[in-house]
Amino acid sequence: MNWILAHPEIVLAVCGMIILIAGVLQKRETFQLSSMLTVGAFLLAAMLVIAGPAGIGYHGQFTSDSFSGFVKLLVLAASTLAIVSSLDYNAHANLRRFEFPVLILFATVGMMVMASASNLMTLYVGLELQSLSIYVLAAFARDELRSTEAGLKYFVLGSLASGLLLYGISLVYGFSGTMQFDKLAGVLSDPTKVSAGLIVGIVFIVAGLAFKVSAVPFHMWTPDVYEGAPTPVTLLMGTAPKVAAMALLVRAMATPFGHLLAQWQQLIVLVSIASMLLGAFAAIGQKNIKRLMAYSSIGHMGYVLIGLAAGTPTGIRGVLIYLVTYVFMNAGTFACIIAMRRNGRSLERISDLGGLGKTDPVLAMWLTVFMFSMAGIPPFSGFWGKYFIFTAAVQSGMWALAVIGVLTSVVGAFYYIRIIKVMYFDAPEAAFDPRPASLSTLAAVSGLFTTLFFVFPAPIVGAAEAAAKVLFG
Amino acid sequence: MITAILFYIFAAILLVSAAMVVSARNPVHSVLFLILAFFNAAALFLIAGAEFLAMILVIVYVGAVAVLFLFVVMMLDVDFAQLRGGIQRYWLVGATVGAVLFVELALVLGGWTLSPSAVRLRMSPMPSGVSNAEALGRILYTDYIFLFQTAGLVLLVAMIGAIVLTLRDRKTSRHQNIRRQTERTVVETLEMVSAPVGAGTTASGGYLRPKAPEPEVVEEHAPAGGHGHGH
Amino acid sequence: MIYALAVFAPLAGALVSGLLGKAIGDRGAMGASILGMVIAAICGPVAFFQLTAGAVEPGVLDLGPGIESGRFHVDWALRYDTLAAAMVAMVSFVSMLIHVYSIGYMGHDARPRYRFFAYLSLFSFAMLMLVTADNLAQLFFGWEGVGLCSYLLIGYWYDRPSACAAAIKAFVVNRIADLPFAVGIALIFFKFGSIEFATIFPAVAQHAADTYVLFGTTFSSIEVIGFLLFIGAMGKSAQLGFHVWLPDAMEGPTPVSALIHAATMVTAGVFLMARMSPLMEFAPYTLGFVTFIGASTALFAATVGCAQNDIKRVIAYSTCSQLGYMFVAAGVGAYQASIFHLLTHAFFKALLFLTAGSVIHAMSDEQDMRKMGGIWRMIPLTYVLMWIGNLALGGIPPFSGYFSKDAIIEAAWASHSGIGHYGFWCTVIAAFLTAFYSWRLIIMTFHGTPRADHHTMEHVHESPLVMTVPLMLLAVGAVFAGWWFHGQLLGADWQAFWGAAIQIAPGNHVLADMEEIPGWVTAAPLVVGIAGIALAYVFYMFVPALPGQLAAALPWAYNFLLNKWYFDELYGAVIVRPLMALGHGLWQVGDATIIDGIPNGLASLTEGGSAQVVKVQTGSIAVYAFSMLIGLVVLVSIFLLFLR
Amino acid sequence: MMAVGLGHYLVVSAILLVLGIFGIFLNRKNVIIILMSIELILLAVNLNFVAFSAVHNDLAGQVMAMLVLTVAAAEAAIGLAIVVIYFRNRGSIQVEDVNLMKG
Amino acid sequence: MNAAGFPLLSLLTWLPLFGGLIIMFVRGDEATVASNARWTALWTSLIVFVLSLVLWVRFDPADPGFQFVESASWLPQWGITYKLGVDGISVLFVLLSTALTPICILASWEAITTRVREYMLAFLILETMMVGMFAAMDFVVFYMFFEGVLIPMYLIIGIWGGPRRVYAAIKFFLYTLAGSVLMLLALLAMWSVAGTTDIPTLLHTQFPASMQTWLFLAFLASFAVKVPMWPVHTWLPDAHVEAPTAGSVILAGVLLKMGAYGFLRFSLPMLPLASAHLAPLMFALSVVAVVYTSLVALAQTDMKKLIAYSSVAHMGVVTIGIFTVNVQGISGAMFQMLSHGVVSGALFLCVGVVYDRIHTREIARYGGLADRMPAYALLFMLFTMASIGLPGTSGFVGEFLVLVGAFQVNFWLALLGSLGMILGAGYMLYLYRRIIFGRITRDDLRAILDLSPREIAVFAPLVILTLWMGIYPSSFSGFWDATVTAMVEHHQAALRAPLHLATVAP
Repeated sequence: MNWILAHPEIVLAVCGMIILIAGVLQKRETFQLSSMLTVGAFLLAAMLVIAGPAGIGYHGQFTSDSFSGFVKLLVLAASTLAIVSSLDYNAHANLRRFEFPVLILFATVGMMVMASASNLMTLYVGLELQSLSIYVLAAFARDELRSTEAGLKYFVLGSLASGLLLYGISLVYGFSGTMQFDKLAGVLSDPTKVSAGLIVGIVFIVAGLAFKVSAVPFHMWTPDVYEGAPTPVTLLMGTAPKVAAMALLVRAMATPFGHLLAQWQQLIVLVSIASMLLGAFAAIGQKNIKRLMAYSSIGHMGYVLIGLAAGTPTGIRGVLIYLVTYVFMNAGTFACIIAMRRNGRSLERISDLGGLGKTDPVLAMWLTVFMFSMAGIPPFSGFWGKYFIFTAAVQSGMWALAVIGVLTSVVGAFYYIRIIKVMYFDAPEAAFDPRPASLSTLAAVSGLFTTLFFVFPAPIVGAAEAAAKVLFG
Repeated sequence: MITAILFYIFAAILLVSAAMVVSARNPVHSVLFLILAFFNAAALFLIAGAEFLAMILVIVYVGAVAVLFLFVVMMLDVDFAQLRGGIQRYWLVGATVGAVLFVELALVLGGWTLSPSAVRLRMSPMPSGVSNAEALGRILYTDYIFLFQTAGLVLLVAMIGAIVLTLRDRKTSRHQNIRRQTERTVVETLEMVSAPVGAGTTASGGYLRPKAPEPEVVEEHAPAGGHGHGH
Repeated sequence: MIYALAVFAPLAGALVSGLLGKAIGDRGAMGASILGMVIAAICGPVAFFQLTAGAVEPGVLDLGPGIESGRFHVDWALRYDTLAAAMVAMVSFVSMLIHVYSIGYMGHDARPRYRFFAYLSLFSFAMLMLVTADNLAQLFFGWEGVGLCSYLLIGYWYDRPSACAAAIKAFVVNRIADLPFAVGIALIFFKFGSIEFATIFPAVAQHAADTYVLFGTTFSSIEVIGFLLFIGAMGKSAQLGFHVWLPDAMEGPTPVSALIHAATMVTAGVFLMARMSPLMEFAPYTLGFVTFIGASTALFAATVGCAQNDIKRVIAYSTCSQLGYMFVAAGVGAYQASIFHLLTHAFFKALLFLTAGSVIHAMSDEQDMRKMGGIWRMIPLTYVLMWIGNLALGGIPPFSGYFSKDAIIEAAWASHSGIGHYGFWCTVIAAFLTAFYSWRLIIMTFHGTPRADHHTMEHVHESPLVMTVPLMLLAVGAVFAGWWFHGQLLGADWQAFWGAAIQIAPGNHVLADMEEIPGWVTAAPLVVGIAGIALAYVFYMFVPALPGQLAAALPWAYNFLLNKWYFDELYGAVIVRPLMALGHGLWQVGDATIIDGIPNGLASLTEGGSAQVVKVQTGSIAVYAFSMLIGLVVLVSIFLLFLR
Repeated sequence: MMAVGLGHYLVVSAILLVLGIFGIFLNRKNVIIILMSIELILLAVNLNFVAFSAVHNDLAGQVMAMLVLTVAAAEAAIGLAIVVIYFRNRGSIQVEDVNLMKG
Repeated sequence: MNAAGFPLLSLLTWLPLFGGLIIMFVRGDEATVASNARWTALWTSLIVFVLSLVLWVRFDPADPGFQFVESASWLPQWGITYKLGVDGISVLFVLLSTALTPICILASWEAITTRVREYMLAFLILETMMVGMFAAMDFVVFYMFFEGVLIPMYLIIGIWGGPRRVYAAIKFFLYTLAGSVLMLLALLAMWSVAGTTDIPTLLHTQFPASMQTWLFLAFLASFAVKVPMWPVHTWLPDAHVEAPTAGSVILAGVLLKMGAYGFLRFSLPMLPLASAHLAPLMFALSVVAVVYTSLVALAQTDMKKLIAYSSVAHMGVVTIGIFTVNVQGISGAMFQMLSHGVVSGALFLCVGVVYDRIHTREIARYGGLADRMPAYALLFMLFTMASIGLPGTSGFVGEFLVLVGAFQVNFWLALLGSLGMILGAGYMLYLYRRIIFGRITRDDLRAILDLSPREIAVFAPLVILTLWMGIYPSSFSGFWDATVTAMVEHHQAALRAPLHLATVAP
C-alpha cells in the first residue's frame, strides 16, 4: 500500500536517476534528449497521479487525496511547460546541459512530496528538495554575473526562510508533541487551550512558506531573482514552486491548524493586502519585463491568499482555480519573453516590445491574451480566478479585503495594458528573430488554455471543488 | 548537578563562539569558531541523550561541512585587508528588532508545559533498553524510509548542483593533458621568421618563436570570464 | 379631404424642391413649391368657407399614432374648426402670395434658389401643422418646426456673419421660451392625464380648483399652466423681454420677414392663447399678466420704432408692437378681437414688408432710410401700396387695421379692470407713435431730397409684375379685410361663427361691454393716429432739422431708443457672456483641472509611490533579510499582542 | 529524561537563532559568513528538536534533527558552490557588492 | 417564442466572431488582405443585421418577459448559465448594435488604411460583445461581455486613434475597469444571496434594504462611468477625440448605452428600495451633467469634443428618465438612448467626413462648407436638429417623454433637466454655424468634395431612422411599452411591500 501511494514520486525519481546516468554516460550532447525524456517522465507520473489510489501511508507522513492529485498535476504541467520553454532558450544561452531537466525533475519530485505532505517532516524535506534544485537552477548560467547573483540571493534568503520554517516546526513539535497533521488537528481542536508558543510556531511556519510564495514582506528576493535567473527557470519559479508552496500553506492552514482560523486569518489578510498593494504599485515603474512579472506574481499571490484567508472550501476552491489560471498565463507570458530575441541576444526591456503587433502579430496576440487575463478581464481565464476568489471573500464577509482586491486589480491592469500599449501603439522596433516551434507551441497552448478555460471552466472548477472539500473532511 | 554545570559551560562556549563566528574579522577565524560551536553543540546533544546525533554532528559537520567552508574560504583567496569590518548602518534598529524577537521567544518558551496529550501523540516513542543509535536505526529504515530516501535525493541534488555549478570540463580548467603534450610537434608550435637584414631579431620575437594562438581557440575562451583561465 | 391637402401640399412642394432641387433645377423647384402652395391656397380658404357656411361640421382628421407611452398618448391629427380653418386659410393664402413674390425678389440672388423655396414651403407646412394641431405635442411640433425654418431663412445668406448670428439668436431665444412651454405641457399631462385638446378642454372646469405648489407657495394649477404656456407664446411672438430676436431677424430676405416675422409665425403665440382660451379663461391672474406684457410691448416697441433707421427694423418693431396689441386683447378675454387683428395684421404687415422689399429691391439692396428719399415718383405703385399698408397699420378708417385695432382698444377699456386700463392707455399712446413712425418711414423713404448715391438712383425702378401682383392682392386684403370680417368675428353672433373653437368663461362679457363704452374711447385711436401723422409731417416734411435738434437736446433719450432700450447689451452682459465664460471656466478649471486632476493626480501619485516602493529594493541581501525579519517580528508581535 | 531543564535548552537555541539572524543581516564582510550564520540557525533548530525529543521521549525529534543535518550539509555544498561561481564572476564576495540588480 | 429551438441570439452574438476568425486567416499581400478583410467584415455584419431583423419581426411586444430565450449549462452547480434572451428593453439595443456595425465598417472603408485586418477584426469582436451584452440573461454572461468590450475598444482607440490616443485609451480602460470591478463585487454579493446569477431570478429576489444601498452604489460606480455621468465623464471627451470616426460612432452609439441599460436592467428593478432612496442623488448628478457639460460644450474648439460633451448632457437626460420610475420617464430614456445612438453616431460620422478630407477637427479651420457641400450641410443640419430635440426628429420624443416623466417627480427636475434643450441649441447651432456657414476662406476648403456615394449609403439608414423615430415613434416604443409598464408596476409593488411590513410591525 505504502509504495503504491507514492508511485508517481518514486517513478519520477527513478526516471530522474536513469536520465542522469544516461546523460553522464553519453559523450555527446544530450540536452534535447534528456529534456524529452523528462517530459515523458512527467507524463508517466501524471498518469500515475490520475490512476493512483487515495490514502495515508508511510507512518502518516504521506497522503494522497484529490487535493494532492490536483496540485501534482498542476505542478507537473508547470514543470513540463518550463522544460519546453528551456529547449530553445538554453540552446541560445549556451546552457545545453542534461543536468538542467534532471534538476527540474528533482525539483518537481520535491514539489509533489510537498503536495502530499501530511507531516511537518515531509513538508520540510519536500520543500528542501525543491528549493535546493531551484537554487542551482537559478545560478545555472554560471558564467553570468546576474544569474549567479540571483542564485546567491535566492539561496541565502531561502536558507534563512527555511531556517525560520524549521524553527517554527520545532516549536510546534515541542508544544504539541507531534508533527502529524491529523494529530495536530486533534490537539488544536480547542483553540482556547492552545499555548502561545505553538501559535508563534505557526507564525514562523507561515513566514517560511510565505517566502516561497513570495508574499509581502517575504517577497524581497523575487524581483532580483526573477530578473537574474535564466528565463525558463524564472518561468518555473513563477509557477510550479508557487503552486506547491501555496498548496502546502493551504493544507497546513486548513488541516492541522484549521481550528485556529480566527488566529491566523488576520495574519493572512494582512499579508494578502500587503502583497496586493505592493504587486500593484511596485510594478508600475518597471522597465524590465521580468521584474515586472515578479511584482505581478507578488500581486497574484496576494489574490490567492484572499481565498486562503476566507478559510472556507469556497476559498480553497478559489485558490486552486486561481493557481490553475495563473500557471498557464504566467507560463505563456514567459514563453513570449523568451521569444524576445534580436540577433541572438535576449531582450528584457519592455520597450523592446515596441510595435510587436506589427512585426509579430501572433506573438503579440498571445501576449495580449495573457495580459488581459492577468488583469482579470473576461473572456479569459484570469477572470474566473478572480471571480472565484472574490466569491469566497464576499461569502465570508471580508468586504474590505474584496474591495482592496478589486481596486488593486485596477491598478495592476494599468501596467498590463501598458505592455499592450507598447506592443500595439508604439512605433515598431526591429523584428525579433524567428521563433522556434517549441515557443510557438508553448505560447499557443497556454493561450488556448487561457481562452478555453474561460469557455469550459466546469471540469476544472469541479475538480477544484472536490479537492478543496477533501481538506475539510 | 554536574550535568547542569557542564551544560552551562558548554552552552556558554557555544554562544560565545557563535558570536565570534559572526563577528570575527578574519573568515578563517570564523570557521574555526564554527567548529568550536559544533563541538559544544554536540556536547549539549550528549547531555540531552542524543548520542548518535552528537556523533553525526561531529563527524559530518566538523569533518565535512566545516572543512569545506575552510577550504572554500582559503581557495577564494579573499583579500582580508580589504574586507570592510564593522556592521551595517542600521545595526541599532536591527539589534532592537532582534532583541524584540528574542524577548518574545523567551516569553513564549518560558511558558512551556508538557501537554498531557503529548504522550499519546508521540510518533515514535523511545524504546527502552536499546541504545540511541539502535533505536534510531530501527525506525529510520522502516517508519521513516520515505523521508530517508527523500533526504537521499536532497543529497543527490546537492551533488549534481555542486558539479553543475563548479566543474569545468572545458579547456579552461588548469589540468594537464599529457597525451596532447607529448604528441605536440615543433611544427605545430613554433615558426621560423625571416627577419629583415639589420633589423635585429628581438623585435619580431627571434628567428624561432611561438605560433600565434589560433583565433578559434581564443573565441572559445572568451565566455569564461576574466579569471582562472589560461593554458 | 381638401383640408389635409392644404396642410400637406406645401410639404410635398418642400420635399420636391429641397431634395430634388439640384436635379430639376431652380425653375423646377420653384414650380414645385409654388404648385404646392397654390393647391394649399385654394384648399385652405375653401375649407374655411365650407366651415363658416356650415357646409361641413368641425371635426378631427386622424392621421395615425404619434407618441405612445403608458397613459401618454397622442395621435397625429388635424383639427378642423373655425379657428384652425381661418388660420389655414390666411396662412396658405399669404404664403402663396409671398412665394410668388419671391420669384421676383430672389431673382438676382447668386445662389441656387431651390433651397429658399424649399424652406419657405417647409415653413408653410410647419405653420399649418401648428394651427391645425389637435394636441399640444403636435402643436409643439409645428411650433418648433416654424422655429427651425425661421432659423434657416434668417440665416439664408449664411456667408453674412450677422445673418448667422441673428439666426442663432432667433432659435435660441425661442428655445428659451419653449422650455417653459414644454414644462407647461408636462404639467397639463400631469394634471389632466392627456395633452389632447378634446380631453383637456371639457375637463378644465373640474380642475379649476387644483393647486400646484411652487416656490413653496400654492398656486392654482391652471394659472401655472397658463403662465408657462404664455411664456412660450412670448418667445414666439417676441414680447417684451423675448423680443430681441425679432429685429435681428430682418437679416433674412424680405419675403421671409413678411411671411414669418410679420404675418404668420410670430402670431403663433396669439394663436396659442386663442386656442387655449378654454383654459386661459380659468387663469385670471395670468390673463392680467398677458395684458400687462402685451400693453408694455406695444408701447415699448413703438417707442423704439420711432428712432430706428433701417426700414425693415422699423416695420419689425411695428410688428412687435402690434403683437402686443393682440395680447392685450387676449389678456382681457377678447380672443376674437386678437384673432381679428391677427388676420388683418397679416395682410397689412405682409404688404408693408413686401413693399419695403420692393423699395429695397429698387434701391439696390439698401435698407437704411437715411440713404433714401425722393423716390416716390420713380416707384409710384410701391408708394401707393406703402400708403395703403400704413393707413391700415395706423388705424385709419376704413382700412382693416382700424376695425381690429379699435376693437382691441375698446376691449381693453371695456374690461373695466386696472390692468385693462393700463392696456388701454398703453395701446392708445402706441397708436399715436405707430402713426408717427409709419409716416416717418414714408416720408424718409419716399420724400425729401434723394440721399442715395448717384449710381443707386440711376437704377431705381418699379418692381416686376410677379412682385407687384401679390402686393396688390395683399393690399386688397389690407383694405377690405377689416370691414369684411368685422361683423362675423366680433358681431353679436360671434358664437355661431367660432363654435367651440373659442370658449370664454361665463363671467366674460367683454364683447358685449364693448358696445357700451364712452364715445371718446372709440374716437381716441383715430384721433391720436391723425395726430401722429401730423407730427411726422412736421418733423420730417416741414421742419426736417427738428429731429436732429431734438436728438441733440436729449441725447440720452435718443440713444436709449436708438439702442432699443439696451436690451441686447443687457442680455449680452448678464446672460450670454457670463455663460460662455462659465462654460470655458468649467471646461478648463472644472474638467481639466479638478475632475481630471483627481485621476491624473492619482496616476502620478501612484507612479511616485511606485518609485518610492522600489527604493526599498536596494539589491542588498542584508536589507532583504532585514525586511523578512521585521515582517516576522511584526507578525509575531501582532499575534502576541492582539490575537490571543 | 533530562538532567537540565528544557527551558535552558530553548533559551540557548533562541539566542543561537538570533545570533544567526544577526549574522545574516548585520555583517558587511563576506558572504561566507552568511552561510555560517545559516548553519548556526540550523544548529539552533537541531538543539530544539533534540531537547523536545528528550522531553517528549519521542524519537521523531531526533529523526527530524538528522534530516536537518543532512539537508544542512547539502545546503552548505550548494551554497558554497554558488559562492564560488559568484566569486569567479564578480571577483568579490563582499556582501555589499552583491547588488547588481535592484529596484 | 424561440422559433423551433433555433438559437438565434447565439448566432447573432457569435457570427461576427466567426467572421473575425475568417479574417484572421486571410493571407496575401497587404492590399489583398485589406480588401478581403473589408469585404468579409461588411458581409458578416450585414448578414448579422439581416438576421437580427428576425427579432424585429418575430418579437411579441405584448409580452413583457424575455423572449427568444436559450440557455446552455456553463457552471451549473454554481448557478451560472449561458443564457440569452431579449425583452422589450434590450431587443432594440441588439438591433441598434447590429445596425451600427455595418455602418461603422462602411464608414471606415477608406479612412482606415493601416492594419485593416486587425481593425475589422476588432470591430467584429466588438459587435459580438455588444450583442451578447444586450442579450445576456445571466449576470456573469453580462459581465463577461460588459468587460470584454473594453478589449477591442482599447485597441481601436489606441491603434487607430489620434495623437493623444495612448492617454485616451488608457484613461478609458482604467475608468471603466475601476467601475466595473466594483460591480463584480456586487454581482458576487447578489449571488451569495440568491445562489444564482440568473437575471430573471435576481429580478424577483428581494435584497435586504441595507444591502441594496451598497449594491446600488457598486452598480453606480460601474454604470455611471459607462454612461458617463458627471463627474466621471472626463474620459469620454478624450476617448472620443482620439478614437477613429467609427470608434466614436460605436462608443457614442452603443457603448454609452451599456451603462444606462445596466441601470435599467439591474439597479432599478433589482434594487427598488435603494433606487427610490438614492434617486435624488441620481437626479442631482444628472442635472449637473446636463447643465455643466452643455456649458462646457459651448466653449469647445474641437468638433468631436463638443459632440462628446453633448453626449454627456444627453445621457444625463437618460438617467433622469430612468430614475423617475414612471412609464413616460423610462420610455423617454429608452427613446433618448436609441435616438442618441443614431444621432450622435451620425454626428460623429459627419465629423469624420470632413476629417477625412481636411484632417483636422479644429472648428476654426472650417467655415462656409455649405457652398461646396450642400448635401453634407443638409445632413449635418438634420442631425444637428435631431440632437437638439427638434420635434419630428428622434431627439424630441425622448427628451419630451423624459420631461413629462420628470415632471411627475418634481417641477424643478423637469425644468433644469431640460435646460439641455436650450443650451444644446446654443452649442450645436454655434458649431454648425462655424463649420457650415460663413465664407470659405481657406484654399483646401474650396476644393473640398461633397459626399461620395459610399458616404451617402452610410448616412441614408441613419437619416431614415432619425425621421422614422421622430415621426412614428410608437413603432419603436411599442417594443418596450409592456416591459416598462410591468417594470414600473413591479417597482411600485416592491416599494409598497416593506412599507406594509413597517406598518404592521410595532
